[in-house]
Amino acid sequence: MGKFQLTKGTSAYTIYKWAGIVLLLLIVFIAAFAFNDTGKISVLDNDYKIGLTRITKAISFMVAILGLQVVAGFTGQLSLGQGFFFGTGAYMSAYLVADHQWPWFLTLVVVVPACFVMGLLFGIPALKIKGLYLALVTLGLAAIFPSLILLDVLEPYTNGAAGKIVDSDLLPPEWMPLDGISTGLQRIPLVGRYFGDGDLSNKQEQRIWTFFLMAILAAICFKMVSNLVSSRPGRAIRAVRDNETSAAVNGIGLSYHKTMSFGVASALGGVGGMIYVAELGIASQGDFTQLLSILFIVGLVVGGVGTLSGAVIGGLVIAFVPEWASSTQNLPGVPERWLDGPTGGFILGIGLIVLTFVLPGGIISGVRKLKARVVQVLPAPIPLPEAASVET
Amino acid sequence: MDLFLQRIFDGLSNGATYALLAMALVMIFKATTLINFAQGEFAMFGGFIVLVLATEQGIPMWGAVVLGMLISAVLAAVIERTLIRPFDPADHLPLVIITLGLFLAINAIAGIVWRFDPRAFPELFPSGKAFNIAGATLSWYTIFTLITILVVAGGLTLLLNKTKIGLAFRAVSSNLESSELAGIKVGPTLQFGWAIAAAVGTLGVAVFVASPFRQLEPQVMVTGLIFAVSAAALGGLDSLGGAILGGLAIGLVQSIAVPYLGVPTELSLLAAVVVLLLVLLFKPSGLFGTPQVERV
Amino acid sequence: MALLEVNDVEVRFGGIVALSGLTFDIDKGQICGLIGPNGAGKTTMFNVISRIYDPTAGTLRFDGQDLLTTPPHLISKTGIFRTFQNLALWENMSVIENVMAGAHVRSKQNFVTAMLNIGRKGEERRLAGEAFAILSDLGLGDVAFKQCAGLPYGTLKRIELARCLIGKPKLLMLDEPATGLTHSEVGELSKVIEKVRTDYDLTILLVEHHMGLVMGVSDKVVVLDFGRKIAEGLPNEVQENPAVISAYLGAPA
Amino acid sequence: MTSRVLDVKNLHAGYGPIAVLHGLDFHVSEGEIVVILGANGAGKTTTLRAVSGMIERTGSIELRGNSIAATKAPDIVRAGVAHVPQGRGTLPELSVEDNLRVGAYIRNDNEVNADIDQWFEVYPVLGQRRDQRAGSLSGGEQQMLAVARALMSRPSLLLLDEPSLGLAPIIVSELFARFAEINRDLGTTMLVVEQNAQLALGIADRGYVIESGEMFAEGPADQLINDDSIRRAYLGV
Repeated sequence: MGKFQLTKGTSAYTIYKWAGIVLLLLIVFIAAFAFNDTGKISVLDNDYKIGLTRITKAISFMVAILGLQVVAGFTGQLSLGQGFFFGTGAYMSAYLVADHQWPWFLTLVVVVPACFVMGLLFGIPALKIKGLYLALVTLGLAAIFPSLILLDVLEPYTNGAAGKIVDSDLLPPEWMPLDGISTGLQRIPLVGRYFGDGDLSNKQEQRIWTFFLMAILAAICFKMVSNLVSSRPGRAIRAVRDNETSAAVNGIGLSYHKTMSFGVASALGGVGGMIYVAELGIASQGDFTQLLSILFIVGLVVGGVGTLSGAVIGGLVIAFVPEWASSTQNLPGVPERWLDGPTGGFILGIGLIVLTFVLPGGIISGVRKLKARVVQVLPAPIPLPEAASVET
Repeated sequence: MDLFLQRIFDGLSNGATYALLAMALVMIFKATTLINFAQGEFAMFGGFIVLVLATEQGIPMWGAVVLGMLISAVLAAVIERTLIRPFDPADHLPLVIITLGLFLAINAIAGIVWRFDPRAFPELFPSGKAFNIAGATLSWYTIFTLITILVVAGGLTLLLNKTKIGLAFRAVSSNLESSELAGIKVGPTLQFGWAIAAAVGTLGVAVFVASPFRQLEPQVMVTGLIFAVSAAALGGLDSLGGAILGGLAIGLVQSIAVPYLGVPTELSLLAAVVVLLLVLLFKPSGLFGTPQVERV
Repeated sequence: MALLEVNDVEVRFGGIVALSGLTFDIDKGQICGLIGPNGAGKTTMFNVISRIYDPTAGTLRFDGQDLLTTPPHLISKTGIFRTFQNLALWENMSVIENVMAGAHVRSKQNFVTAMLNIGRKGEERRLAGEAFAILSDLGLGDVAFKQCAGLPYGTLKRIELARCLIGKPKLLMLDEPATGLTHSEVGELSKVIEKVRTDYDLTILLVEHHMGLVMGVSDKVVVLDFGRKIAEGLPNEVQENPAVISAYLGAPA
Repeated sequence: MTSRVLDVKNLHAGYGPIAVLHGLDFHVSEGEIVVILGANGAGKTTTLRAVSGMIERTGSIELRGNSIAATKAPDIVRAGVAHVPQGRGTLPELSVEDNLRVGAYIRNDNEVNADIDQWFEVYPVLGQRRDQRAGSLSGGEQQMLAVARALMSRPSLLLLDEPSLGLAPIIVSELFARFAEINRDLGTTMLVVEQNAQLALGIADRGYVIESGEMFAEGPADQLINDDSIRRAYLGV
């Protein structure tokens, strides 16, 4: 039982909710200015970087994992092919921006429908292929993506093995006083020094601006999926996940809902890819192997299957854990030679196994248990229509 | 024509590896209807054990292979006991997650221990060409890989049909509940399947990298798994004979599709994925598998 | 007037005849019990009406409409809802969400409007209100916001009933609702069945092996054995029917 | 008084949240055929599954005085209880002969082949089909195979779950005659669960009638057969 009980719909709850939102915004805002240069934490002579570029990369993963939540978490279709759509989105955006000078966000007009349609198409086999088999096929799909990019016919668009470089940047508009805000933050006593020193360079301004825009884009995606989940189609896909037969008997079209959720998931994968390439400035086929798809599944499971906040945690985990693992060069008692291998994969693999045993609901389920000790949110009472007879 | 024949020979020798790995997958699928996503990594790891035994411990090559197969079997048995058995076999999701975790972890461990530089593998078979047939070269390597899969298939058949544990394994594969009611302990029986699968997979990788044109490195089976899965699905996931034919067929499709259907080399994997997709869509039980009956 | 007319229905699985020449009908407002020994074909008949199985011969008419031309996922649109023998709730959803999803065919939101939040909130409020009213009516108001997983079996059975009721069924099919219930729960169940028949203006087809329940609530009983109808009539007529007795008790060897 | 092979007291069992048995007491004595009768869903199958360790259960289950209430299924077989499950439970992909070998899995003696030959004499039709897949046999043949397989473990107690289910009446009466024979010739104690009361009581020594997971009536077979309690349990009269 929580120490504090809040009932939805009451003013106390509204305050609680808005406090949460403001806190989140504050974190995003502070992170932008604190980590615009490479922020780092040092532990035992190891430097762990938390630069803004990495956070933006994490955002791109969050959106891709959000897509996986829709198809795997909520609809129960085990897809190991999300990397395919992530890569597709990345390359499409890169091509449109680099070769046709489109603004980054305009590319979504192409990426979203294209990935959506491709997702629908890949959802069609999923109507017949189930469970493990679907996982196999989608893994195969993810595996062929890098070789597709190398195809001669696509070479003019993808630039083959060299990677598609995009040098278009997201620059803040003139009226945006990023510099002023930064200077203001630096003047705050005691904590000011954590916000760097002096004016922001162009590179820094651009990093902050990209981060803000992508965070907003991701927030929109999360809000849309959240709307979906608590609505008629969202309940329908979850019903399909939990029991197909009774879903069908209650008039829920299985084919329609499965393919649509594949479409939505793939479109989100494409959006993630666009964020990724906009931050990185290059799309290269080696980034979009089946390993990426497996990482997305890792993020999904580690964060928490079937939860939106799980996607946030999952994105952070797969963006930072491998990086930090390879930044760990000194650990007492561990030979140095061991630490300069692929320790990230090792930690993710072992972490995945350990979580499956101890916290099958992912990190988020642990967080929720802790939170439930403090705050308990009660549902808003629903008024009964006057005609209904209440039986005791 | 000569080139065509040559491609068939090459396809067969590739296919032999897929066949061995597919047999490994089938051993586990038969009993549990689970696909071990880490099967390729198990095999790669076994390959490194063989390499270490042969090059660093100076054990004769075939001795190293047999010892390596034994060690991987024991490792797999331990993994089955500790990581797989605690979960309900009917609930696939946690098990898939565990095998994906194993995939990442084993791959990383191999990378940490042995690094990613490709290593030459000692010769397993006599080198050079055996015959020239109509202008195509049939190498000893190809001949011996094919002999190997026949020997393995024969060995597995004997093991399953002539031993008590083999009988128990077939019983559990056929009807788990009735097997328990006959006094068979399901856990150790499935463990036997995992051990055999790992041993066969190790042999598969050893044979694969024993080719003079290949080397051993941690990524060697990352796409190999997909070829093997396609092979196993084509043969019918619960048929060992089907796995062999499926493996050879995938090898042939790969080596013939590339030059003759104008599929670029990079896309040979696509051929395997397309086969997998078509099989699952139109004949989910594969060519030789048992059809699954679904009841409401 | 007959609401459901089953005419000469036959179902085969491979070589096995699960149902043959089955004919019966249910009048509007009736509670019809469908009974028979194990393997008699009761659940098969259920699955035929809910269009999970296709009959190999025969016709089905519901409310004047040919059911066999209706695709399975539109069956609930015609007004037929069912419960399942072993419960088929959506375990990872809350109780009220289960019931709200039961109103799928009566609600309107689609992927686009839901994601863009166009008219979503209004529909949510309306469905939640309706669902809560039905749950309260069945005495389930307290558990409305709980997850299904972990609730007592008898409660889950009533939630499944609530999920049917929100769809405004004309025909409600109950598949062995008494399974797993204790004696006192079975007693309550018969009251609930009669109550919803009246309150929600229902016709009910009841497959059940708990004879006390069937004989207590049914207006008429149809008896199957080996896929054939062996008797039809009032509960007490059926109980005395020699064919029924020998189907159940067997003939001496 | 003959010794009790199986003694069950206050047996509770079910599936997950569903409680099916609410405290059953019954026993089977050496050499007896005992039937448990009841309508669909009364809990007959659950009773057998609880005895043979296929499901979680509580209460006291003693096999020749030793408690097996916490023993797992494979070990209960080793203790001498063979269970022929409902729907026969043969191993469809295995040959008829291999099915029998699986039945003898727990044995380490060298009389297995002799026993197999003996069953092929008892059921010549199985002998003719020794190399065919069990799944290709007819329903009646599969039931014979399932019984023979169970007896291959040389059990002291045989549990039979609705052996008549789905079989034509003529095959059923033949099958039951064979059970009586096996009981007489091999001395195998049997606990049979049946819906077909007339048939089962015809070969049984004693019977129990259960309803909704509770004991409804019990007594010697010839007494129960004329008793109205079965009809009440089955048809709710």
